[in-house]
Order: sequence, then structure tokens, then C-alpha cells
Amino acid sequence: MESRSRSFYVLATFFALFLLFLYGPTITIAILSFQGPQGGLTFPMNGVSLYWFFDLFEEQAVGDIWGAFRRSFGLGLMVMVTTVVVSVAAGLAFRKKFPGAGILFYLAITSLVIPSILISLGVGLIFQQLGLKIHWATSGFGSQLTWTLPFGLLIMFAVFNRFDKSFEEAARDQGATAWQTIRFVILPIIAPSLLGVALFGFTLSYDEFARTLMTAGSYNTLPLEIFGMTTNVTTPVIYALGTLTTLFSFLIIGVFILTVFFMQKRRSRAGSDAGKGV
Amino acid sequence: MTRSFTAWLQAAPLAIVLVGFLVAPIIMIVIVSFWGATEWSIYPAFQFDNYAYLFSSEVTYRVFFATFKYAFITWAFTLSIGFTVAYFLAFHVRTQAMQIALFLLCTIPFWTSNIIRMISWIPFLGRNGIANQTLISWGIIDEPLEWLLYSDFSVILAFVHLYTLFMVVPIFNTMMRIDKSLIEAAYDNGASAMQTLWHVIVPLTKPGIMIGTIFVVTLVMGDFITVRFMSGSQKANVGRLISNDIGLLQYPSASATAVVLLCTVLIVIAVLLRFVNIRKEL
Amino acid sequence: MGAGYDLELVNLTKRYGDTLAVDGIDYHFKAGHYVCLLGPSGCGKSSTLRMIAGHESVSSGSVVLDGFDVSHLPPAKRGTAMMFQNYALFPHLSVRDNVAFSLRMKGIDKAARHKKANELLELVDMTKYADRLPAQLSGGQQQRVALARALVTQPKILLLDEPLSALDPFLRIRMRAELKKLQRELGITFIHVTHGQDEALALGDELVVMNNAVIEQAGRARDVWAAPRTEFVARFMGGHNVINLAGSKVALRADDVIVGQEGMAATVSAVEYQGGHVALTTKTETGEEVLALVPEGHFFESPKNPGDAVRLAWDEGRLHRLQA
Amino acid sequence: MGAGYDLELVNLTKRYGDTLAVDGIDYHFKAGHYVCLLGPSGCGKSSTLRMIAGHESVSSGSVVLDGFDVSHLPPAKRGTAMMFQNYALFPHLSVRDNVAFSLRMKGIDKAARHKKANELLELVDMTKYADRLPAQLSGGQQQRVALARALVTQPKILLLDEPLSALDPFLRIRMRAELKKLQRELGITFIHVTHGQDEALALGDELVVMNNAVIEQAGRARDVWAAPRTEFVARFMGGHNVINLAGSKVALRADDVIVGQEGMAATVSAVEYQGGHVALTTKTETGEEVLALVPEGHFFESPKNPGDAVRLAWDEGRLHRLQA
Amino acid sequence: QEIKDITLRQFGTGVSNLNEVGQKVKEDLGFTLEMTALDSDSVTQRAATQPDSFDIADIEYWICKKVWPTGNLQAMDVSKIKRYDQIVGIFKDGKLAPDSEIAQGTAPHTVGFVEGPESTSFANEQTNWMTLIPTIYNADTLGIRPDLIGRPIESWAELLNPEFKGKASILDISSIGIMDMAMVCEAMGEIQYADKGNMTKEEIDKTIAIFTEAKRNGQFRAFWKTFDESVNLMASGEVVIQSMWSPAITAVKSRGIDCVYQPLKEGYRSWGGGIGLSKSLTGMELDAAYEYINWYLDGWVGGFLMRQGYYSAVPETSKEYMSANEWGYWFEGKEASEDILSPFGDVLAKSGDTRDGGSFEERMGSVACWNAVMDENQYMVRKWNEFIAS
Ligand SMILES: Nc1ncnc2c1ncn2[C@@H]1O[C@H](COP(=O)(O)OP(=O)(O)OP(=O)(O)O)[C@@H](O)[C@H]1O
Ligand SMILES: Nc1ncnc2c1ncn2[C@@H]1O[C@H](COP(=O)(O)OP(=O)(O)OP(=O)(O)O)[C@@H](O)[C@H]1O
Ligand SMILES: [Mg+2]
Ligand SMILES: [Mg+2]
Repeated sequence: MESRSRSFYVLATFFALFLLFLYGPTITIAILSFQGPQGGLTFPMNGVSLYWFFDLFEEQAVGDIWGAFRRSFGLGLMVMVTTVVVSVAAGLAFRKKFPGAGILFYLAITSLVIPSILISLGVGLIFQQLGLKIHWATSGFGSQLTWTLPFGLLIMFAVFNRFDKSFEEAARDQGATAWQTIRFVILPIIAPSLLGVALFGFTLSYDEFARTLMTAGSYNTLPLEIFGMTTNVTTPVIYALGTLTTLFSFLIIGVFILTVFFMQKRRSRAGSDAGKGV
Repeated sequence: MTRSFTAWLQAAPLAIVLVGFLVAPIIMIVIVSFWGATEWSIYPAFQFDNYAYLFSSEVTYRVFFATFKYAFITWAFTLSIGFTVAYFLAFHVRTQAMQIALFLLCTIPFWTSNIIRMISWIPFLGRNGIANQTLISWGIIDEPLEWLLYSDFSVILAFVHLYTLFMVVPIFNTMMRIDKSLIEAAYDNGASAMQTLWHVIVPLTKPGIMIGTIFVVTLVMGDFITVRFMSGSQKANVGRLISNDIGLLQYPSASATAVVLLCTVLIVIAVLLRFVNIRKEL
Repeated sequence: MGAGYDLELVNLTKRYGDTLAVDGIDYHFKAGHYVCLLGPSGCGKSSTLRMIAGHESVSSGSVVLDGFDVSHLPPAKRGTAMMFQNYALFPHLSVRDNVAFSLRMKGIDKAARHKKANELLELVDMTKYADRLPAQLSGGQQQRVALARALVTQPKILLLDEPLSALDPFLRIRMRAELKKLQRELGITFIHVTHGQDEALALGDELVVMNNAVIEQAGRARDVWAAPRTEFVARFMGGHNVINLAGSKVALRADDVIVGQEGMAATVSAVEYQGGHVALTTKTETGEEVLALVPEGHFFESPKNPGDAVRLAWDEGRLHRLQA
Repeated sequence: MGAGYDLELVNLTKRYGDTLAVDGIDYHFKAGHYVCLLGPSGCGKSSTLRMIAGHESVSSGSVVLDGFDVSHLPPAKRGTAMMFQNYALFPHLSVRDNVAFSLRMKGIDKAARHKKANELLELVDMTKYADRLPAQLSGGQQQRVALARALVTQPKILLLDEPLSALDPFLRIRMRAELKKLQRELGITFIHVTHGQDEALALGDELVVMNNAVIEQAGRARDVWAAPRTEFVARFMGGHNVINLAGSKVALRADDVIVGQEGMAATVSAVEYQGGHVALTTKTETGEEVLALVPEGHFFESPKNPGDAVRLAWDEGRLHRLQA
Repeated sequence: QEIKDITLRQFGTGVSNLNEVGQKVKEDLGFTLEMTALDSDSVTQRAATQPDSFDIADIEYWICKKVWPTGNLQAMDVSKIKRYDQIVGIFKDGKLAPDSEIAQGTAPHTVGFVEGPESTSFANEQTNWMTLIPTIYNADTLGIRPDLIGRPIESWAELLNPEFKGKASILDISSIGIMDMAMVCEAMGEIQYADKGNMTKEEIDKTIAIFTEAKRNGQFRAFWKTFDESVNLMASGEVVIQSMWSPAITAVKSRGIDCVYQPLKEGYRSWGGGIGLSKSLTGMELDAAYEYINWYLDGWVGGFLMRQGYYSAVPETSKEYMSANEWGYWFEGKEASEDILSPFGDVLAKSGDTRDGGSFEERMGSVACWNAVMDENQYMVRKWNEFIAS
């Protein structure tokens, strides 16, 4: 192998430190979640056990972790599906010129950059003034969409910027209707990116805090529950929960990556002559 | 005609969501910012009291200043770290598989809960936390460092921790699209590594830097929770001001502050957007 | 797959905003011919082809196929099929499914459409790759699949937009032979856009040379080559000199220029070896550039170098007056 | 800009992991020549060129320039300059600043470097575009800027990696004339990578034909063309037939094949019009393909169509035995 | 509809919104009680603005002062409260014993009654209509880490003692925090308040100014918003002296860390909580709610809460659910005869320990003021916001 320059080693060290910085705290709480039954929220460790993980599955003094988890999971799925559908549709729309496209685009950007607390505040106020009941599945759902949709839309822009229009023309040439073109050509080709949008939609929702804070109503989502726990819970059970949710996030990413991997694998069963002459 | 009609149909769901959950709330906030409040309720009115109070209070200016300070310092750190990391990944890692693997490694924390990531720092930085204990056991310090936690330091540390990724991703993305032959051309023309970095790579990475900046600046300016947690409620930024007001049911006052914050953020973003065409850069 | 239809372009015009891409052209493509559309970049070749295919709307004029104005029909209803420059094979479908795509759109059942697709793959000799994905094929193989896919709709006219430009030179020559052979076997009209005149000459029964949004000259390949009508065509087709003689411009084939002891005095300015021939670029005393294509054997009897003085002569009968 | 240096490659080898991209080649490039490096895709041309330029490390062997081993010097210290396939102009700098880039890196002040840049822009006739950005130039214009930028360092050797492949055929021919002219004026060595044999023949004083990581044949352009040493070279250079005669392979130039009344019986399988000539592909009774290049005038006296029976003859003296 | 199909939604702070209570309700009464725990700001907000989101509000008395006028709650018929007579006097006439002095602030009895079911203003004396049924209450003071301080602490003024620079904390709930501040300022002799529970603008300004100064000087390590934050601050040693709530002390102790709920010479700041009924409760749900209230006063909850250090509104009934040792330790201020355990099994006190501050009478008898809402509340809130932001 060829030798590396000195700057490589400097930068590689920097990168390693960066990773340590990124992961260090998470690893810290992962370790702390194995505190013994008498352990507290800080070092030193007071024995090592799985006590707090088991404790997590018992009823807590306050709150309802598993209910919150179920709600977050459900909400995540709702947001995921909506984000995929709406951003694909909007992405398709933005490929054509239509009056108002500019305004809509800047609205989406605004939606991305607006401080979350404003959405929370505004949506809360509207529901309150209209006498509607705030609920995670209505006001919470809508508020989260203002965060996931712009992301989805930007990804769709990236996807369609790279999408070769001649695929569509070929489909039209082959007699496909507009709908068939979308169904049989565009969607399958962009499917891997859609998985990405779905992953974004789900995790952004699953971890969303600020926009849900004032729009979730009586029932907490998981991040709100965790937030509540940071103020209500004085035991490492919260670290156990943190460790588990982190693992859960990894699981979700893992599932998505595997899906993409198998999709590609399935495609490349036969051999390949790519790059060869004839 | 039918073409733009289908386009409208396809854009409609997005438009509906944005109108319902972005435009309407903003309008509502603007309206309410002129209302009056009692201790427990708000009543329609048209008065400038909220703004008058906001602009007359010295605290407002201090808090806005603090908000900009956090945004700026965080920006400076995330940019230098993010750029360096992206640079390493894009130009020093040779195989693409390795690049993607390392890049994913960087992005994984993004997918986990921000709150968890934030509170993870507390056992680390506390008076008897790992950092202090380690430093003491190494003999570097005798007394625990107080400023590690519940200080500007810890707030910015948490921001940098949470948001550096938002720099790494767009910068890495633009860097990956720089034609490698441009770098070779620079070497061929006698540029040193530093000169290549400064005269070729940095100018060509500007769009990515801008996009990252937009993310980091808006996230930090809109934050209210990190500051509360990491400063032990001791420091304030505009977001906290709003959230305190909300907590105390002072919606009109919160709305007035929110309107000012929104304008500030939008102006900053508008300025940044002049330097980059987001749609083209994706 | 029966014979082709006659295709007529009537005052066909394409405007993009202020740009006039195709400026009212008229042309009659006779059935069963291999026609090459050529011209420099931006002259409107692709726009013309895409209007015929129906992928670009017609600004004015019409496309008449077999006597019917098809200008406003969707692409699939015209009896034309298009082969795209980068082939536009659907990356998520196997070779067989790519070819069977149009049949699937029509709702034909799986067995029937696979049977049909297999026939076409047989035709282009790709049967054994039927289960691969396009990304697993080489450029030449992809091209054959694209052909099969275009032909499955039994078009009367096949439209090809620079079908060979993605291939390397070696492969390009092989594939053009295959295209020609296929066209001859099927007997349908091929309209092939290219900007290489060697490709056009090699393939086209008929050439249509475009420039600046209009047709400069059209006709049998040999006629266009032998008798370019304008200076542009003469220069574009290559191998011709355009000389000012007595106030009017004439064309003279480079291989008709005799380099010898007598004739017009000139100085050699460049020598390009071209295998069987050597191309001598010379400058006459009046400052005109004249290219002489000298057979190799002849040249190396008395080699010339840039700067050498030579004399140029030609048979007056080979001069060919150009339109202004 | 003085004359070039001699460049010698000694047992030059490049390995990428398990791939052997360049396999111990030796070659001596004489100063002031225009050398074309050609060969099929993947044969190692670019790797060789990039090792000379210093953009790729040498796995073993050395690059000796003017007697010094430069294998381990950085690109800018070698006295070579490189022109990239896609030109690699800095998109954020104006044409002038692109050309002046290397001077700026050296810390030369603005006035001086602009003066120098203007001189080079003058040389390539691009003065009036000095303030444009690269994206505002056509392909040919970009190429000239890239040339000017490469030449501003006063290299002894200019390395060009497929400099013409991004241009359309019309422009390609124009630009190759300009390249040749410039090389002659400057008198420095040009090493030009291409995979088009016509381009190589037209430009190169010397050709180096590579295949499978080694040099198959090198020498004066005419020598390589007239006397291909191996079957690969004969086929790759084109215009040659490789025929099995009495158990050994011989090369026969296509323009030496006489199509007439006597000789070997064959069937025409394809006819390609090529301007001055017609290329007749025929199949002999033993199944060998023989290409005959018939002068146009001669061909049209008795035109042939695919399927016609013909007889092929040649002068035995023109046969040329190939190495196994 | 059957009783077991009924679901009542209760919300409140984490202090008393314990899932165990819900479970016990299901066991004893058969219907479902859903518990939502929130921080105290959210509690006020929900009670005042989202009447549809709850059936039962578990709020503090001073919050009641804010919430009652919104009309979101309904008055309770005293005649349906079986143990009304046994409720401690503090919640009825304000006096623990007939000779007690009524402390400053929003004393519970002042907001405990209304004239009639539709009335939105409070009655001055006991009537047939109660606003809240008292549940738990306590007397608060400063918590300290004696092991880290190493000397006796006697006065509220110690909170701002520069000795504890960077190691003090105060709670960030304006209406409670301002009272703690007032206790401190008064103890320091800086300000003499007419009524700490109802300060004038000048008093507010002065109080906040003193604390702002201290904050700038780095006196505080952090502020806390819920009692468990205070636990973490104390337990991790970040803070050695701070305003604190009783169960927080208990929680710190249960980790084996020495922590004292220090009685101070100026007296306690007290608070009381109670449950109120949503206006929208009618029919069977309302009946169930009354049933719940009566059950609440029956003693099981009281015992459960008292064993964490709170007091119950009807102490006698709770006694039945506590051991003699527990009763003696928690209520009577006696030495523990054996280890005192929390309801969750943690050891809170060793045999031989006595409760900080002594018996019920000693502690509740030295209340200096009650948590309150002032007339200048909005002004105070703004000032508080500025203090936090400064
Ligand atoms: N979609 C479009 N919008 C605007 N102008 C266009 C569009 N497509 C083509 N043009 C312009 O129309 C003219 C003709 O374009 P066309 O693509 O037909 O040329 P072409 O002959 O195919 O060129 P090339 O050989 O480069 O493919 C050009 O000037 C081009 O810039
Ligand atoms: N960076 C690299 N890593 C691994 N293998 C490489 C790399 N660059 C080139 N190769 C391999 O080395 C061999 C020679 O490549 P090279 O680019 O020199 O060929 P080339 O003759 O320039 O081909 P082309 O005409 O396609 O440009 C090829 O097999 C190629 O796949
Ligand atoms: Mg075109
Ligand atoms: Mg190459």
C-alpha cells in the first residue's frame, strides 16, 4: 500500500476525536444504565446490573413509558407515510412549472427554518381559539409535518435533479399513460430514495420534541415522556430508557439499510458485462 | 393548462399542510401579539403594549445578543469541525465504500433522540463527572472545574455536539461533487496543499457551507431547551424567553417576542440565501 | 413487421421562447429508407426528431404520417418509436421486462408478452441476457436491448437520436453495421440523428443536412457528398475545398487535388497522416487554404514538410460551383 | 519556451491492489516530438500519463526526465504540465485568473501575472474572453484556456489525456489542427492519450500502441500503420484485414484488396459509403471476413449490394506476416 | 353504563400523580383513573385553558386562585364529603390550633370556599361549596448537605452567603420562587414586607435586584423546575444548599447521601394541594368522582403520601395505614424505633433518627407564609423572567 501524508494522520486523528465526541456521551449513559439498584445518575458506578432495564418494564411511579412509545411509534408511522406521499407528489409538481411554485418553495424553506417553538405556540393558539382539542394525532401530527415535509421535499429535489427525463419519455413512447409512467417507471426507479425519505420522516417524528411540546395534548409522545422523566425521575431508569431508544433507532436504521441492501442484491443476481465491449 | 392543473393537484397536499400548520399559526401569532392577557387567559385587543414592553426592556436586547452570540460561536465551531471532518472524508479517504461507511458512522447519532444526547453530557461534565475526575486523576487540576457544566461552555458544547452534523452533511455533499481533476490541476499548477485548500476547495465548497450555516444558525436561534438544560436554567436566549412566557400563560407577550424572533431569523436566512441556490445545490 | 409509412414534415417549426430551433422545414421521408439527419450542434436535429416522435410539441406546421396529421397524437399513437441517446432502459426492470414494457402497459398477460419479448431479444441476439438488469450490460448490449424495446411496438418508423455517441470508436463501427443490417431486414424507415458525417455517409441511404434550424441539403448520400450545394455543406461534409475562383465559390474534392510540379504555387502548412492517405494542408499565394488528400504511396515518394513549396493542380471538370 | 527534454520510462509499473494497470514498460520519448499514446479502454494509457505527470505514484520503475529520476517529485516540480480530459478549469475563476493561477500560487503580483496570462491568452487567441467564467465558454474555447493554463508554467513536456474527446467531430478536427500547430511552434514534447486511431495517426509523429498494460508496438506513425507487428495492432489500427493463410496470420490493407473478376470467391455482407471510398465487407467461403476499400469511382462503375458474389484478389507482396 | 367502564382523567404534578394511586382506585372502586404528570406551569396552563382535557385537576391552592375565575372547575357539595369534619383546620378556617396565627400568602382556606355552585369569587368563610378537596400539603424550607457544609445552618439568609458561591440553587417557578426569595431577603434584613404573599412593585423590584446581583456574582449553580431536578443537583454534589421539597430530601437520603431539610428560625414556606372537578363532569362520572374523593380521604392515600414525608388532609385516617413506628416518626416527630422505609422499599431513615423539624404541630405551626398569587402577579412574572434571563 502507498504511504500516507502526514496531514492524513493529523486529520484521521481529528476525525477519531470527533467520533469520540459524538459517541462519548451516549456511551457514558449506556454504561450508567447498567448501574446497580442503588446507583444514581452520575458516576461512580454503584455495582453493575440490568436492574434498571427490568425496572423500565415495570410500572413507573409517574407517567406511562410504553403508552408513550406506542403513540410515538404510531405517530412516526403516520408521519412517515404522509411525508413520503406528500413529498413525492410535491416533488413531481415542482418538476413542472406552475403558478405559485416559487411561493410554495419559500414557504417550505420557511417551514424548515422557523423556530420550532413558534409552530408549537401558533398551532396551540389556533386550536385553543377555535375550541379544538389538541391531540398528538391531530395538532401534533400537523406540527411534525411542518418539519418532515420540507426535508422530504428537499430530498425529492435532490432525487429529481438526478432523474433522467428520458425514462419518462421512453415510457410515454411505449404507450404508458401519465399515471402508468409514475406507477411503473418513476416510483420504482426512485424507490431507494423513498426509503430514505421514509427513514427521515419516521425518525424526525420519533425524536421530535419542540414542535410536539405544546401540541400533543393529554398524552405524551416518547420524547415528551423522556423530557418529563428528566424532571421527574431521579434514577438511572432514564438512562436505561435512553439506551433502549438509541438501540431502537439503530434497529430502525439497520432495517432500512438491510432493505436497501437486499433490494440491490436482488437486482444483481445475474452476472455483469458492464464496462465491457460488446 | 392541464399540465399546471396536475401540478397544482400534486402540490396541493403540501400547500394545505403548510397553510394550515405554518401560515395560519404565524398569522395567529401575529394577531395574538397585539392581544392582552390576564393571568390565566388572553383577550382580543389591539394594543402595542407587548411590543412596547419588549423593546423597552433592556433584558430583551441582552437576550437577543445572547442568542446571536450562541448562534455565532456555535456556527464557528460547527463550521471548523464540520469542514475538517468533511474534508477528511472527501479527500483523504480513498475508497468510496470507506467514505460511505465513515460518513454513516457520523450520521448515526443524528437518528437518536436529541434530549437523550443532551442529558448524556450531564454525568460527563458535572462537578464529580468523568471529565473532572479524569483531569484530577491525571493531576492536571486540583479542584474540579466548575465551568464545565451549567455555563456558556456547556451550552455551546451541547449545541456543537447536536448540530455539527448539519454542517458535515452538506459540506461533504458539495465536496464529493468537486471534480478530483480540479485538485490535480491545482497541484499541477504548483499549488501547495494549503493553497489548494484555500484557493480551490473552499471557494467550491461555499454552497455546502451556506446550507450548513442556514441549518445551524436557525436551529440554534430557535432553540429553547438546550439552553435551559445545559445552563441549569441560568442562561437565556430568545427561545427560552418565549417558552417562559408560554409557561406563565403570557401568550401575547410570547407572541410578540416570537414575531420579532421570526423576523430576525427570516432576515438572516434571506441574506444567506442570496449566496446559494438551494434547489440547484441538492 | 411490414414496410414503413411515408412521413412528411410540412412547414414544421419549433420555438423555445425566443429561440427558433426548427424554422419551418418541409421534407418527405420515403418509406423503408435509412435517413441520417446531420448537422452541427444546436442546429435543430433533436428538436425535429422529437417533434416527429411526439415528445416535443409542434409550434406550427405539421407532421404527416401515411397521410394523417399526427402532430397532436401522443407518442405511442403515432406508429413511431424512439431510441434514446443513453438508451433510457428502465434500470429496475430486467432486459425481458424492459422489452415487454409496452405490452404490459396495454394489459397483455405475462405469458404472451414474455413470448413476444423473447422473439425480439432473439432478433437482436440478446436472448441469453434476458434476466439481467440494464446496469449489468455493456454499452453495446444495452443498445441492442433499447432497439428491441423500440421495435416491440411494431413501429413503422424508428427514430434514433445519436444512438452511437455513447460508445467508444471501436464499438461504434461494429454497432453501426448492426443497425444497418437490422434496418435492411425489417424494411422500416430509420431516422437517425448524428453529428458525425462519416457515420451519416456509412449508414444513410439518404442524408438530410441541417444548419441553423433549416435543411441545407438533402438527398442520396452519394449525391450530397459528390455535389454539396452550399459552402456550409461542402465544409461540413469534410474532404472538400472551398475555393474562390473568379469571384464565385467552387468546391473541389481534396482527393482531386494533384500535388506536383505544375499548377498554382502554395506552401504546405500542415501534414496529417491518415493511414491510406496523407492530408496536406497548403496555403496558396492568395491566402486560401487548400487541402490535398494524397495517396500514401505517392506522398512518400517525395515527402513534404510544413513550409515546403508545392504546386497544386486539378482537373477543371472536377470543380463544382456552389450556391451563394 | 525552449525545446523539450528527453523523457525515459524505465520498467514503469503501476498496481492498483490486484490490478496491474501498467506492467513494467520501457520507452524513450525524444524531445520535441508529438507522441500519441493509444490503445483500447483500460489498457493503462491514463495510468502511464498520470505517473509521468506525478498525479499517480509509481509502483515500481522510474520516470527519468532529462537524466534525472523525477518519480518522486511533486507534479509542479517536474517540468511537465497536464491538460485534463474535461479541462478541469476552476469554475469560480475567470479565464484570466485560471491562466494566472500558477503564478498566483508562486506569489507573483497581480499586474505581472495578468500580463503573463494575457500573453498566453493571445497565443491561443482567447484574449477577448479573458473575463468570462469557464461555464460561459464553448467546449473548444474551454480547451484553449486549458492549454493556455498548462503552458503558462513553461513546461518541457505537455501531457494531454484525451483532450479532444469532449468535442463534437467537427470541432475535434479543427482543434487537432490547432494542437499540432501549437506543438510545432513551441517545439516541446506533447504526449497525447487517445483511443481514436485516426486522431493518433493525424497528430502523432510517433505512436505508442498499448494493450493489456504493455506496449504492443511503438514507432513512427507511418511505420505502425504500414507494418503492424501483431494481430492486435493490425485490428486496432483499422483498415487492415487479418487473414489466416497457410496456418499463419497475415495482415492485408483493405485498400490493397482488389474486387474484380478473379481471385477468391466471397459474398458481400455490408456496404458502407465513406466519401471517397466504399467499404465492402465480404465473407469468403472459408468464413473469413475480408474488408475491401474500393475507390468510389471504381465502385460505382459496378455497384455491389449485400448478398452479391464477388471475387477478391491482392498482390502477394502486400501481405505482411504477423507475430503470433 | 357500568362503573368499571368509567374512566376519569386526572392530571397534576409528579408529586401526587402516582400510578399506584390509579391502580389502587381500580382495585377498590372499580373504575379507571388515568394519571398524567406535568410540570407546575403546565398544570396551571391546562387547568386554566383546556377544561376538556381532564376530569379531575390535582392542583395547588394558589393555582386555584388563578384557575377558579375561568369557570373551568365546579364547586363541590360539602354534604357529599363524608369526612369533611375531620379535615385539618388549616383548610377550613386557616388555623391549625384555635390560637394559631394565620400566615401570610394565599392561605388555603381563603380560596377554599365559594358562595354557591355558580359563584366565581371566593367566600370569606366556610360554606357548603368547596373549590378543592385538600389532599396533601407540607412545610418547605431549605435543604442542605451537612456533610459538605460542616456547620449548622439556621437562617434563610444563608442561601446568599458567599461561602456557598456556585453551590446554591433556587427553584424556577416564579410564584414559589419569589416567596423563597422574600424569606431570604427578610432574613438578611434587607427588606421588610407588609405581606410577602402580596408584594408591591417596589418590593418585587428590590427582591429581584438582590437576587440578580447574587446571580451575576455566580452564587447559583443552577435553577430547578421540578423537585427531581433538585434531587439530582443535591445528590451529585453540584449544590449544597437550595430551596427544596420534602420528597426530594427523601429521595436524596434514599441513596445513602446525607441531606437535611433544615428547620430555620424564620419559619417555613408552606403549600397545599387539592383536587378539583372539571365543570364538564356530570352524571355517573361525577358520582364516581365524589366516590374517589371520599376514598382519597379514607386514609390509604394519606398513609401512602405521609410515608414519603407529606401530610394528609385527614391525618387520623392515615394512621390506620401506617405502622406505629412510621406514625411516630413522620407525624409525631418521635425517634424511629426501627428503619423507616419508603412505600417503594427504600430506607429513608435509620432506627434512632428523628424527622427534621419535628412533629406535625411544630412544623405546620411555624409556617411563615403560604405559596401565593399576588395582585401584581403579571408584573412579578415579567420581573422573574428578566431575572432568569439576566
Ligand atoms: N428545452 C429547450 N429549451 C430552450 N431551448 C432549447 C431547448 N431544447 C433545445 N433548445 C435550443 O434549440 C436549439 C436546437 O436544439 P436541438 O437540441 O434540436 O439541437 P441539436 O441539433 O440536437 O444539437 P446537438 O447536436 O447538440 O444535440 C438550440 O439552440 C438549443 O439551445
Ligand atoms: N484509481 C484506480 N483504482 C483501481 N483501479 C484503477 C484505478 N485507475 C485505473 N484503474 C484500473 O487500471 C487499469 C488501467 O486504467 P487506465 O485508466 O490507465 O486505462 P485507460 O487506458 O486510460 O482507459 P480509458 O481509455 O478507458 O481511459 C484499468 O483496468 C482500470 O480499471
Ligand atoms: Mg441533439
Ligand atoms: Mg484514460
